[in-house]
Amino acid sequence: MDAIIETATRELSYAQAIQEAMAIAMERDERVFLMGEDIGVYGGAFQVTGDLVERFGPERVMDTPISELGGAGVAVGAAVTGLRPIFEFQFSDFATLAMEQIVNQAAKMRYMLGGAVSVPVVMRFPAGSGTGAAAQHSQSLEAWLGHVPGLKVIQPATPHDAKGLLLAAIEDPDPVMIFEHKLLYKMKGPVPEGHYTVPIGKADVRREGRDLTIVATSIMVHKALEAAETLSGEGIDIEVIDLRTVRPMDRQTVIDSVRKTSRLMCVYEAVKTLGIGAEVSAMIAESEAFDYLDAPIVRLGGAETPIPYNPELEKATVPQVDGIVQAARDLVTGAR
Amino acid sequence: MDAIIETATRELSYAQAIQEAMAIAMERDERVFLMGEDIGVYGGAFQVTGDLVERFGPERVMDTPISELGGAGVAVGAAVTGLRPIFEFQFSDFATLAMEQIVNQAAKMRYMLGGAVSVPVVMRFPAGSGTGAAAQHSQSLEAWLGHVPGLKVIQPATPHDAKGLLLAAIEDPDPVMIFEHKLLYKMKGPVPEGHYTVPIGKADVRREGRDLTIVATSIMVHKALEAAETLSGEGIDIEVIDLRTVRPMDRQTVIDSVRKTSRLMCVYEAVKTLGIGAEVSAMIAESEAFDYLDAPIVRLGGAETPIPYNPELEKATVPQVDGIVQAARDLVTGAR
Amino acid sequence: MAGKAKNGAEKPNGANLPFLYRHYDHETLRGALRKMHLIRQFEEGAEESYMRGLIHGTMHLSIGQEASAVGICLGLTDEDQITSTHRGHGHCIAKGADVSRMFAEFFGKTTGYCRGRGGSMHIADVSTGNLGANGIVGGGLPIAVGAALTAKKTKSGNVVVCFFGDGANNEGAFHEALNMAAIWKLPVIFVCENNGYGMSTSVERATAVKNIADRAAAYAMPGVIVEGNVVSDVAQAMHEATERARKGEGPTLIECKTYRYRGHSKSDRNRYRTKEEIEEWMTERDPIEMFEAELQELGVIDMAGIEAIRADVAREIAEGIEFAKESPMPDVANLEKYVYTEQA
Amino acid sequence: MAGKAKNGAEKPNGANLPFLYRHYDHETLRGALRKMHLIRQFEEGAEESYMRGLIHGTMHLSIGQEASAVGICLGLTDEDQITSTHRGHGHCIAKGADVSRMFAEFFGKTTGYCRGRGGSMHIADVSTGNLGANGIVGGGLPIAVGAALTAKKTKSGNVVVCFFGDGANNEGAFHEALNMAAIWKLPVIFVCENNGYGMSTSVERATAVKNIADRAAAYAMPGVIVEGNVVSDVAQAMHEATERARKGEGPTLIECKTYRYRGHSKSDRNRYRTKEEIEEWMTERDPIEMFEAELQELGVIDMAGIEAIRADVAREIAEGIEFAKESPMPDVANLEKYVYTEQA
Ligand SMILES: Cc1ncc(C[n+]2csc(CCOP(=O)(O)OP(=O)(O)O)c2C)c(N)n1
Ligand SMILES: Cc1ncc(C[n+]2csc(CCOP(=O)(O)OP(=O)(O)O)c2C)c(N)n1
Ligand SMILES: [Mg+2]
Ligand SMILES: [Mg+2]
Repeated sequence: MDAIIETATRELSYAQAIQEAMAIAMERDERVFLMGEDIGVYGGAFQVTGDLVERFGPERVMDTPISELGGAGVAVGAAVTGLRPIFEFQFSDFATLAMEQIVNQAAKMRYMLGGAVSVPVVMRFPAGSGTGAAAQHSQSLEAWLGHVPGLKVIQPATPHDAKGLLLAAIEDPDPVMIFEHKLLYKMKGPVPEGHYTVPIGKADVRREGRDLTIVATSIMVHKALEAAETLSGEGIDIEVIDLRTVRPMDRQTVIDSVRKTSRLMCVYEAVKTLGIGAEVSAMIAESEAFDYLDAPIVRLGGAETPIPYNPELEKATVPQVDGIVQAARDLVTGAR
Repeated sequence: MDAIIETATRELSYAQAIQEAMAIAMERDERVFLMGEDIGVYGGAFQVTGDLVERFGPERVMDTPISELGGAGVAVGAAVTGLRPIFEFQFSDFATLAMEQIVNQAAKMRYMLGGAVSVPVVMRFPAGSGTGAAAQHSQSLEAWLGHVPGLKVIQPATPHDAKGLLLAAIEDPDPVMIFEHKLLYKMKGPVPEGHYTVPIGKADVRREGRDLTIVATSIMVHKALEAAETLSGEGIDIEVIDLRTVRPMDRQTVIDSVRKTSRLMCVYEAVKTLGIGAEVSAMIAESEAFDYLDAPIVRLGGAETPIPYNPELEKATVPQVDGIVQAARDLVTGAR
Repeated sequence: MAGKAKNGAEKPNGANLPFLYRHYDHETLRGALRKMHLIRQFEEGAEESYMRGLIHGTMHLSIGQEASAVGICLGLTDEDQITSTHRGHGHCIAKGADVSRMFAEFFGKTTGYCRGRGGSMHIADVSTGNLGANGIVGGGLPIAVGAALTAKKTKSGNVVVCFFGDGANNEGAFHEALNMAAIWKLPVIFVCENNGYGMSTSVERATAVKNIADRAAAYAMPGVIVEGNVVSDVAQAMHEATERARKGEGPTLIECKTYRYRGHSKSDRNRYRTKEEIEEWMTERDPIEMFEAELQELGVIDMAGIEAIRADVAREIAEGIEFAKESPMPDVANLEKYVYTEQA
Repeated sequence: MAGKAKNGAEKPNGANLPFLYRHYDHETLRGALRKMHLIRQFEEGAEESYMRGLIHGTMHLSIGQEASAVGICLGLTDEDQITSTHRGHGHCIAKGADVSRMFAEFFGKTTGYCRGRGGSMHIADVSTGNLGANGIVGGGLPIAVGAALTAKKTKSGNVVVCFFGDGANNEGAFHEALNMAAIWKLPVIFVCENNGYGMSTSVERATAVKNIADRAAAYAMPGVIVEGNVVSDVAQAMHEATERARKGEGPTLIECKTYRYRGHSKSDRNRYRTKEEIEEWMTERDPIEMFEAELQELGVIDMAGIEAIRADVAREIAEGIEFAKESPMPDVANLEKYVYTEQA
């Protein structure tokens, strides 16, 4: 954890931390404004914008019609002409409607125009399962955007990082996509007051250890830490890396860790195939860390299925602490 | 290569092979029909549907308005109610407009309804760079759809496979997405007459070898074979696997090969990060083949950039034969 | 079901009766009332079960909108199809689904219509022609057009109804779907249930025109505005649209002006509308009360008959909940079943 | 540029002259004609360069559509912005770009507007307010609305013009963009260049209404149909739309009826339209010929003046091609430059 966190005492929820970041940015820079469905008087589907419309007015906390493609495109157009829009998707699943503007326009405009413009837009994606909202409201799609040059893609796991990374994103000249796990919104943690940033592109070693490196993203960071705690009771010492940024990925931090531990496991909620863990694994398997590997690289990802409604099925679809404990133990003890 | 190919003498282009598959399917099954932009009298942007509208009439070779989301959704609706639509995207890049219907509806409908329906739709995506059409007409997006349970995703590399896999796709009860590299359309190869299928989910060992396994997709299969030919002159013996299906991926064929060769390289055109090669690499790194690996797993994928217009830049964006030769040689000789 | 009675109408009181009474016999009309009660009590039962923790996730209740669901589906057969929305319980029941299996679905059980995989947002009963609720606002629009394309291509004579909300009318899918339906003259009826709000955003703030039906002109199709809480008005507009569709003359857009009594979903603080507005709709324009009054006036039913329906519906709901409670949970081992079609 | 002359109009022949002649001075009018020639000759030069292998990829030529590009951009300043389309060379020139740098772009050179990264389909000159052509049909529509939102929020007084084709009007993006522009009363002018076809698909086969402008009603904005090959008609409609936009009264949809002489792109067999149709447009309604006749009639220019313009334009085009030929190719080492903004 950063030094900053140690000194902070105040606790905020993840949602409050995001809200605070947006408020600070709007106060500091009048170009910053928010767009999204029901982010005004409703406060956002997950109450992330909350009462911001009362503080900043409906011109800066703009409710949009239910028009994801158009809304994202308006944000892109506003960004390219000098504003700093933060566009909230009500659920990350609805990014499927706006991929055109995100991928063909926002991500590529600067390149296609040979550097003549920048597109400083921020898009926020409430993501993930665990709310009983079934297959069309529970997806984790960060790997899609991680595959797209021109975008930056982040997945904060703590209130501290949510605020700091969002502030970094708003100040970034390029399009930044933020995947926020819905189950994290209520999680509390220390958050410094005022303005600070967490750098995009830097992973964070959340726990040091020598037997195994676990690279986790978003909510899985917490599950991995819990698993690590359990296993430390068995004398197994796990290093947990919070990847934080999907694109550009922090190769070095992972490589350094694997060189030390000789074992790697990736834990992520998205569908296993072609999820973030595939990239982390491949990145290590082609790196200088390969020679240090003592065991196969294990991935724990989501099941190869849409997210089911039934809560037991839903839980079984994504990695849980028990599964992480088991897989990590097997990997370290060679039972695998 | 399959035995079938050996006996075939007739040559067709890849585009002709696809057209023939569609004609055969339409003749055999009156539920089959085609939808897409300018596939009628224009014959399709790449002349794949060609004159089919003259043979089958405009009711079965339906021009749609420029409405990718709606058009894909109409195909999904027709499929779920008993027809067998084949939907052509004019360029795979326009899938960005239809991800909602592809991913939230086609892929998930059967699951969400507990098995009450099937969605036998086929979607065809002309993909890839090399035509000077720049960033919004040159993407390779198969990894996105490969990440989606409920879909099957294929990438035929030869006229023979294009016909056989397409016929298999049309007969498949579930949604099948076909990525066709535009530069392959004019490539000729032996294609058997009449009806036959190539199984979805099976990779093909295009060339046997003992020093290195190259897993390649689509047009890269041909570049890899060319590289292998070159290196065989240097006494380096390369096995080339044509992955053919992205989802579900044929683990066993790759594992078996790597156990034999002890080295793996993945060659694909899409952006390297989070492309197909990431999955192939990770799949091997977590498999029993891990213990047989003598060297890092190398990926040659597309550069981390949108596809540029300038032809020299464009070429530099994706793997070429020289680069494959070099990387393979380095990997086998340990220079890496 | 109700549709079967279409040709045996009794025409109780002569020709200047509202359409409904000219066209349908008394039994059908009483059946329609029963369905409205069934919807309302289903929603209430679902709400209560949610409060008690028997249902998880979220839910969008259609209390107050029963007339449009029932009025639209009244003349449809099981072969006619609908696509529904996140606020789809009423459509599902109106189309003929069994409330037991709906509750079972909401309870996440294997006996549910979706075997516990779909829940409220994906409730469907394909056997009675409901292709499913949809979690994506506007998601069902092109699918309905595709279903209508099948009807046209196979000359089945079926029509397809596409339910959607006022909020959905600002999605690109709406535009693309209506345009294609129009140019291909497909047998599809677009039914916009305009309850004044998409979540918290009023039609005035989200939509550039006053009436959603005004947009029909952009597709050269008839656009009909109806009092969506009056069964007879809804049914009449629907009847005309159906005739038109079955004759191959193409789609119609029907806008039902209605209102939802409850919040948008289970997480609504209701800050965007006034108590007075809600009160007014509930007391002045309740679809069930208005229909009951009309039926009584025309001698189709009396108070005792109404009470009997209510009681019978209450029993059916209670039984449905019981069935759902007692049904088994899915086996986690089957997690990946139904992703792909099982092949022989 | 031309716009600067707006207030110095000479009003040559009294009040019942067409708008253009009342509003702009002779020099501006001659400048407009010159731009039309510049566009036509640019397209011809590009076409020839393509045939000779100097340009690769594909291209969409706007020959025949010069009046709409020039008539629309005539009154705009460099601060007013446009979004353009795949058929965007004319827009780019009309807005003030330098043809040398455009040719350089098509030749893939570093001196090109996009440093060789964009080519024809992404041609842009941000310095004169062109935010770029777009490879995605309809892709520029919401972006233009976003630019107009910036204009409104910053009270810049600028307007934004969004060019798009008849084919684009069936994209969902059209619907979403026009709706948002209308509800927020943004200073954006939607200019549909209806050339009768989206690639091979005629408006009749693709669009449910006869005129694209008919759809303006669905967004409660004015929808204006103009003879798109008549500069004066285009400029007048545009002038009114601009006034409206600058006054904060919101968007307008202008439909310019026009025609493209060439095939859709470089791979068109032209099977979907007749020779006669093409002939008729070329001989009866050529925008440049009509404008020249008008200008001569009104004494704005004589034949010698026209010849001088043509020759001067020919020289500019030849110089532009020469510049492009001689410019350097990008260095492959810079492949990944411009993906992200270089930070200090
Ligand atoms: C594409 C999409 N965007 C947003 C949402 C979130 N959402 C669910 S229902 C709803 C409001 C829909 O309004 P309307 O169409 O009027 O239907 P109503 O809820 O009033 O019945 C919203 C915004 C969604 N499910 N899908
Ligand atoms: C989203 C999308 N769909 C399809 C295409 C392929 N395409 C390019 S131009 C075009 C026709 C566009 O027609 P219209 O809007 O009328 O413009 P015009 O070419 O007539 O100027 C098509 C189908 C595309 N570039 N983008
Ligand atoms: Mg509503
Ligand atoms: Mg056109």
